[in-house]
Amino acid sequence: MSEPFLIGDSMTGGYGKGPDILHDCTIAVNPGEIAVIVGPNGAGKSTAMKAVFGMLNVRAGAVRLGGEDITSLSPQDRVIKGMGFVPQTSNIFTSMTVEENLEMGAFIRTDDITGTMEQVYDLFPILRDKRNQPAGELSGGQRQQVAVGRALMTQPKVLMLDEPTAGVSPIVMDELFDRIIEVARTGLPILMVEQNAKQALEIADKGYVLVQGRNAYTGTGQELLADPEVRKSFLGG
Amino acid sequence: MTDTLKHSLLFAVVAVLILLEGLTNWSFFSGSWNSSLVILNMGLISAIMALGVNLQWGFAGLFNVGIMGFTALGGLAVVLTSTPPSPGAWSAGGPGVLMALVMGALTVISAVAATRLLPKGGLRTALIVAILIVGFVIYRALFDPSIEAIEDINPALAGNIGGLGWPVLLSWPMGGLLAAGAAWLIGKTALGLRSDYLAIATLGIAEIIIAILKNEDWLSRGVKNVVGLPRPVPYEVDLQNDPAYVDWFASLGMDPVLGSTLYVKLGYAALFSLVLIALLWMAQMALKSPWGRMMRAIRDNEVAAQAMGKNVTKRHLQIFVLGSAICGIAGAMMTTLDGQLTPGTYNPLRFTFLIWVMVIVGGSGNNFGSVLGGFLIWFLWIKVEPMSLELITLLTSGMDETNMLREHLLENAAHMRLFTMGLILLLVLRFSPRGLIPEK
Amino acid sequence: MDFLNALVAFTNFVGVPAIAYGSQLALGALGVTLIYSILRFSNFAHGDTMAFGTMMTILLTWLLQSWGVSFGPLPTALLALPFGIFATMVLVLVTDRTVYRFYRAQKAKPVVFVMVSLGVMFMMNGLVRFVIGPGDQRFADGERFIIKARAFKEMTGLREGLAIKTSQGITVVAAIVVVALLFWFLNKTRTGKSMRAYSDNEDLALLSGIDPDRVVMYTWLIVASLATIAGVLYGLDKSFKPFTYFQLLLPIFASAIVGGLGSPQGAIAGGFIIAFSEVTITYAWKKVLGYLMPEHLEPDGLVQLLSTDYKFAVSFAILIIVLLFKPTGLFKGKSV
Amino acid sequence: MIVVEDLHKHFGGFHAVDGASLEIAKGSITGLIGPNGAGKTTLFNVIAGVLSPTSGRVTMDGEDITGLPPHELFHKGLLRTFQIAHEFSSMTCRENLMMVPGAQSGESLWNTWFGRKRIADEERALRAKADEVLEFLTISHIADLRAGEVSGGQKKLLELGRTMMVDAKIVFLDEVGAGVNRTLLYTIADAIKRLNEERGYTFVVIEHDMEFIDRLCDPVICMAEGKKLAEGTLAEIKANEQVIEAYLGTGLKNKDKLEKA
Amino acid sequence: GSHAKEVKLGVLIGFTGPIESLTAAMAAGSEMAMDEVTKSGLLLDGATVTSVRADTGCIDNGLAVANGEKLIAEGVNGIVGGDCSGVTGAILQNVAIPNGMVMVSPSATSPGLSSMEDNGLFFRTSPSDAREGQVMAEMLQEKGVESIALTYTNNDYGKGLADAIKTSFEAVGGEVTIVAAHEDGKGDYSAEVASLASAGGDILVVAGYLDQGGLGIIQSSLDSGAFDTFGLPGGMIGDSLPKNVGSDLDGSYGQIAGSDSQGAEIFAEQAKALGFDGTSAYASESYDAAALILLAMQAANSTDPAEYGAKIMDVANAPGEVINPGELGKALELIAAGKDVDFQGATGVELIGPGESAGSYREILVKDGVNTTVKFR
Ligand SMILES: Nc1ncnc2c1ncn2[C@@H]1O[C@H](COP(=O)(O)OP(=O)(O)OP(=O)(O)O)[C@@H](O)[C@H]1O
Ligand SMILES: Nc1ncnc2c1ncn2[C@@H]1O[C@H](COP(=O)(O)OP(=O)(O)OP(=O)(O)O)[C@@H](O)[C@H]1O
Ligand SMILES: [Mg+2]
Ligand SMILES: [Mg+2]
Repeated sequence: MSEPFLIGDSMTGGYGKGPDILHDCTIAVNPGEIAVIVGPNGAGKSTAMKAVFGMLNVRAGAVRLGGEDITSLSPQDRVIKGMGFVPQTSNIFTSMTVEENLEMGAFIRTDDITGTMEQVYDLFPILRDKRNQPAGELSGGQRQQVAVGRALMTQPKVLMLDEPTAGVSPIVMDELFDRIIEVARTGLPILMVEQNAKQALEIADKGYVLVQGRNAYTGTGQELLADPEVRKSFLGG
Repeated sequence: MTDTLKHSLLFAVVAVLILLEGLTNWSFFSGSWNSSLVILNMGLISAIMALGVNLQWGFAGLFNVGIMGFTALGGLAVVLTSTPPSPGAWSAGGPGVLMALVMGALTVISAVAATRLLPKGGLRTALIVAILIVGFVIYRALFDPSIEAIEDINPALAGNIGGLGWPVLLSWPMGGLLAAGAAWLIGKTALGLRSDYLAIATLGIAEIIIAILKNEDWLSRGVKNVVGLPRPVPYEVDLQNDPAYVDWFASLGMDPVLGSTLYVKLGYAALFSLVLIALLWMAQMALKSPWGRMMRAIRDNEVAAQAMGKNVTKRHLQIFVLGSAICGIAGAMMTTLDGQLTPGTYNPLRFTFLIWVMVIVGGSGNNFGSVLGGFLIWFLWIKVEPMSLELITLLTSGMDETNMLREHLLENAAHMRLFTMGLILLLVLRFSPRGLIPEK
Repeated sequence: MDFLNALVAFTNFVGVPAIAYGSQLALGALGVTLIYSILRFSNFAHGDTMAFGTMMTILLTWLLQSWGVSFGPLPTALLALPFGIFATMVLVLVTDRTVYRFYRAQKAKPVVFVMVSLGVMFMMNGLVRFVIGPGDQRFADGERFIIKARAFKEMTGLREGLAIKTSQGITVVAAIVVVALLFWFLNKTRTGKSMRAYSDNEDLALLSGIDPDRVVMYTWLIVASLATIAGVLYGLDKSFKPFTYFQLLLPIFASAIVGGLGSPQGAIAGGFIIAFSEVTITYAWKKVLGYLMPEHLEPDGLVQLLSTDYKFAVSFAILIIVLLFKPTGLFKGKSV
Repeated sequence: MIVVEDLHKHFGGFHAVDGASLEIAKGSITGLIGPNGAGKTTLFNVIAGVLSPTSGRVTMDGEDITGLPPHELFHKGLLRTFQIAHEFSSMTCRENLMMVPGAQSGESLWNTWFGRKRIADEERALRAKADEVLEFLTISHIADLRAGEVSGGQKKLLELGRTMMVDAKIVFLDEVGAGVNRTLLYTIADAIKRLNEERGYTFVVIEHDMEFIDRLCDPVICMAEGKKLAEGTLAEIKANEQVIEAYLGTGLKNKDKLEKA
Repeated sequence: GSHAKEVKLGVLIGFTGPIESLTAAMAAGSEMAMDEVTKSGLLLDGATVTSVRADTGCIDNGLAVANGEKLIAEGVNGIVGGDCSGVTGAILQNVAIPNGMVMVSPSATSPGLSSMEDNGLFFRTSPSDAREGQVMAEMLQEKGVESIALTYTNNDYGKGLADAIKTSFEAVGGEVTIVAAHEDGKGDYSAEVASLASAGGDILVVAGYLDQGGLGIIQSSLDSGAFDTFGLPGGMIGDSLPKNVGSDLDGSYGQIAGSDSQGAEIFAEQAKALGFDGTSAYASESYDAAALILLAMQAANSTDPAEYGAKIMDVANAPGEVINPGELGKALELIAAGKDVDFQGATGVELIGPGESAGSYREILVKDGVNTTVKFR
């Protein structure tokens, strides 16, 4: 098998000078694919995402994008390389309006962004109503929508989402997943962490189960869903 | 190296610095025990102030930049407690002043009551404004003639109401009480404010307190200063004239002047140390208890602390009052040490921000840290001037005696003091941004 | 007629000076507020940054004057201003590199930044005094007045005169222009928006591809310009003395806070509130009332609410009252 | 037990809670669902005293508790968790729990100086209790870490753990599940059930995970646009047209695309 | 006798802080006296006098006391200082008196200091407020001024002087429309000028410092047309004021301590040669302070404060030959020869009572942009 488009290869690392949180952890995604990371709380899922995005020290292993080693690039250089990321927490600009949040998502773009913005508003109609409201005044689920919308505005080459559906209502979750599928089918690789694991694995091409910073199980979404051990321990039976 | 060892070493370093000041006149040290003790004494007072600020900031996250005000109130307490009453002043204006103050308090109380009790609306506003105006006019009518009467009594040397004539040591707790009272009032009104807003509000209140001290001559003699305050220790001159002491000093191998000056300073040092140790013990016990835990919780997240049943407002008020009281005590001690109240000397740089530097450099949230910071920064504050002279001499050692730059630098050595102070501050913060003894 | 006299007297002694002073405070407060909102700390070195910028401008002004260059009726200092701004920019950028950047990387608490800025303040303090000395420097030249009190009296036949100094005129004009530019920059340009984004959520700004170093640099550049302009205008209107500039820090902070930290509108409103409260509350209304009241009702006293000793205390009292009703300032400022 | 009568909360011109009326029965576990922005969190905040209502009334056991500050409500036995975790970030996870119980004698300054023996005894008991809760939440290993440095889900668990430190009468849980691993979440559900059955806690639970709601809640209240939209068993709610339209939806539309891949 | 060949004088004033802009000239003034003495080679068989500078911060008692101790440790034989009254009191009580050190302050005027038990160790060369108030009132009356507005710098000097002027002027039947304080070191004086203007008065008397708030007040008053004539007490007299304000100041008048011995002019001239402004406030007092100490040493034939302290009054006052600035060598010679001197110095020094200065005043009129002496009072 050829090298995946984006791969965090055998990453080991932790925060600052603290202990290692990731141990030889590998995560990869290919164009058009949806890769989902699941695992217990504190397993290191977010940490793995941050490691791929260059927000913490990778002490061993490498991150490669389209074959190029980007391990030493800074996060904003990775953005310029076409990576988009929605972190798990504090993922919006609270003092800026919804629309400005979206504009900031498109910060590195120089072309016309109105089209993309319309698409985002179509996806999350509530945001259109609240476009001139400071994002900090939105409800939890609405904030989540802004965060995803912001990442979509980048028109990235690879999209990384850390629990995009945490706290959104079922209907919005379905829509989000719909949209993620659509986006993926345009050829964009999508890497996401999910606790709504069953739904996520259903749409996933590839699934990773992380436990204590290590790859515990890897397989297609369906394989993982079918594995009784995985179901019982991580997906809530 | 364990942390405890490292921290003990830091204290040892400061102790050695202060000792060297007395032992040797090498480099920037002066080799005078008197000088060493002067630094130690103000260091003790600074440490107490830093402890008070640490209580507020380190424990509870209250950004109080009004330390100067509480220190000054402590100073005022010394005058009001320990000086004898001015002859005639009470009969001249005392009752009038008291009545005016009562009137003022009544005005404020009735305005507050009106705000609380009446329904919102134009009528209420009008009534409140009316109460305030009428109250103010009556207050001034009572107040102005009384203070004039007081200030007219021997204005060059007195002109103030004087004090109670109690022993000066009593004025330290009184300073604490006075500061606590003011802090209570301030806390009741301003503690709803956060971070820098609270800071500037307290700064403003401190400026107001100083303005009162500077301008209300009947109370504090204003900018004319109150000099010659009583002391808790003997006067050097008396010791020098007391044969028993002179003999004793001689038996220790000291001349009377040196002996007496050291004796007095040691006396102060002992008193101040007692206060510091007591307060440090109390603060340390409090910090390590559930009370301290609750305070840290409040500091970290007020909303959550409130949801967990902690009365944030009350606790904030409590710690604000306590911390301010400590600053008040330190202020009283300082005024006692100076032997005079000089309202004109209170300025925020010296009495507020320097204390903050002590807390931050020492390590906020850690009582020992702030005590260390108190000593260290005070030592530097005094010693950077000779240090910067040394520095300049060193830097310009290659230059000619009459080199323009060199002369200019030497000429400006005093300004280089601030420069060096800044440099040292930056260096310390660079190498330990969380303070020398950080919070665990 | 008496009404006009009262109006002119009031304008001359309260209106004009307070507007000029208010503009100067507003410009200073804008710098403070920008640093607060983007770099998230109260910069105590701002007063001394102003002093530094002014000093550099003065030095060049002297040079220009010695060459015989002048700016017609306007002060020569305006010609030297760009140079002063440039020098200040260099200074603050160097300071940022050598000092603040470290703490940003450490994600130090705001209060640590405040203490660090205190250290920077001490150093700038020393630097300025070292170069130009602690004394009073005057560098205003050109036409001193737009209109003089005496000329005004002759012109209008009123008993009261109205004087407007050139420096006051320039101050107000400059304040308006600078503020308009700043607003446009922050709200309409990409860089401006990226600065606001950074000020909101640093990590997320990073994820949006915003270069934090650039944002920080732009902030300092703007702050340097604001500080220098404010300092020079103040110096032209009054005089330059390092200690005075250091003392300015208090009213400037008061202005920024009363308006709401981090809010440019607030900084401007705050500047005027502080300036007007200083001048009006301790104003003796005797003269104005003397014109307005009928003869027999004319006041004998000064009709002064509080004596001028309390002018600072009063402006702080007003500040506190405002904060009691609006705990984060008039324009809903931030708090870190 | 809790009665909310015609509650309004307006932000400027926006009516976040717009005339909500509902009753929470004693001993029940009531589920509160509704679209994002329906006003659920705002409703909690008003009941818990964090926000003051624009109008309306909240009573608890017949006593008017409208506008009481949170700390007083806590002492009346009303606890809540936060949707966005509010941990005490510089304290260890264990301390986060130990600080919860009210009326600790060590919270009086006097006792910290002169009642150290009593404090020590109390602390021992508290510590044991906290460790028990951590154990239960499967996070014993983070007991000594600073709460600011644990994972998002772990913070949510702490949030829940705090309510388990005292004997509450009623607990409001705002999306404890968001970001929590499902297996653990369902264990938590069991725990909630146990607390409810054994200790008689009343719960009000906001959650978007229907399986969780299903395990626990009866009745379920659905809010929309600041008002109560429907109330009943989950099955009834699920069948409600309006609820489906506003909240539940009808599943993925792009299922087909999955197959194609 | 066998004296140490080095005499050390401490110069303990506020090189930083609110009056930092004055202290450079003050230090230069006192050091000028020291140099003059050293150069003469006549003090105690050719002793050299060196100056040891130390900072009080003007408003920092702690720093001032610590630096006072430092001076003692360095073995100074006398102290010129402190400057601001607050720190002066603190140094006096905590350093000078306990150590028996003579201290001559060039600028502290607080009457409170006079009342202190100073064991004959404390002196000052700055004039007394009460006397200056009388002089000013007299002058105002002669000029036909009926009402004045009065502003003072809010410290003990300003306050004391303002009190004295008000009392004296009202005693001669004048009206004081307003007494308003101003703070030094703040640039904006609109509020003060607004109130002063509103109160009105024939002239505005500014009891402040010429390069501090006083200047700001005058400038602001002129600019807004509030007043055009000013009464200028000692702190406002100096070359820099007319220079800074310009021709608008012409016609204003005031007084400064000084006798008709031309001391002030001589001092100013010599200062100019040395490159500092001798008319800066308290520069001349500082010269006199240092000179007094040195002359007293000569008179006592000792550098021990306990011995020469008592001689300070002798050398300062009549009888004896009048000594002007630049004549210290002559004075030392006279004293060595057992003759009396009457040191006039740059300010016409005359010490009364417990070490306070009194004496004659020069009436100054600002004419064509310079201060001119009209007569002596
Ligand atoms: N401080 C505020 N200012 C203005 N509007 C606000 C504020 N807080 C909340 N809102 C608005 O009130 C509405 C209800 O918010 P709330 O947080 O109660 O929703 P919710 O039901 O909890 O949603 P979610 O399930 O997404 O958490 C939202 O539309 C939000 O935009
Ligand atoms: N900022 C940080 N500093 C130090 N340690 C951290 C930090 N953030 C997380 N950790 C530690 O790293 C481990 C993994 O955290 P991470 O956030 O990656 O978990 P996660 O798998 O995303 O969990 P969750 O599902 O709860 O979000 C946790 O044990 C946590 O204690
Ligand atoms: Mg995570
Ligand atoms: Mg919610």
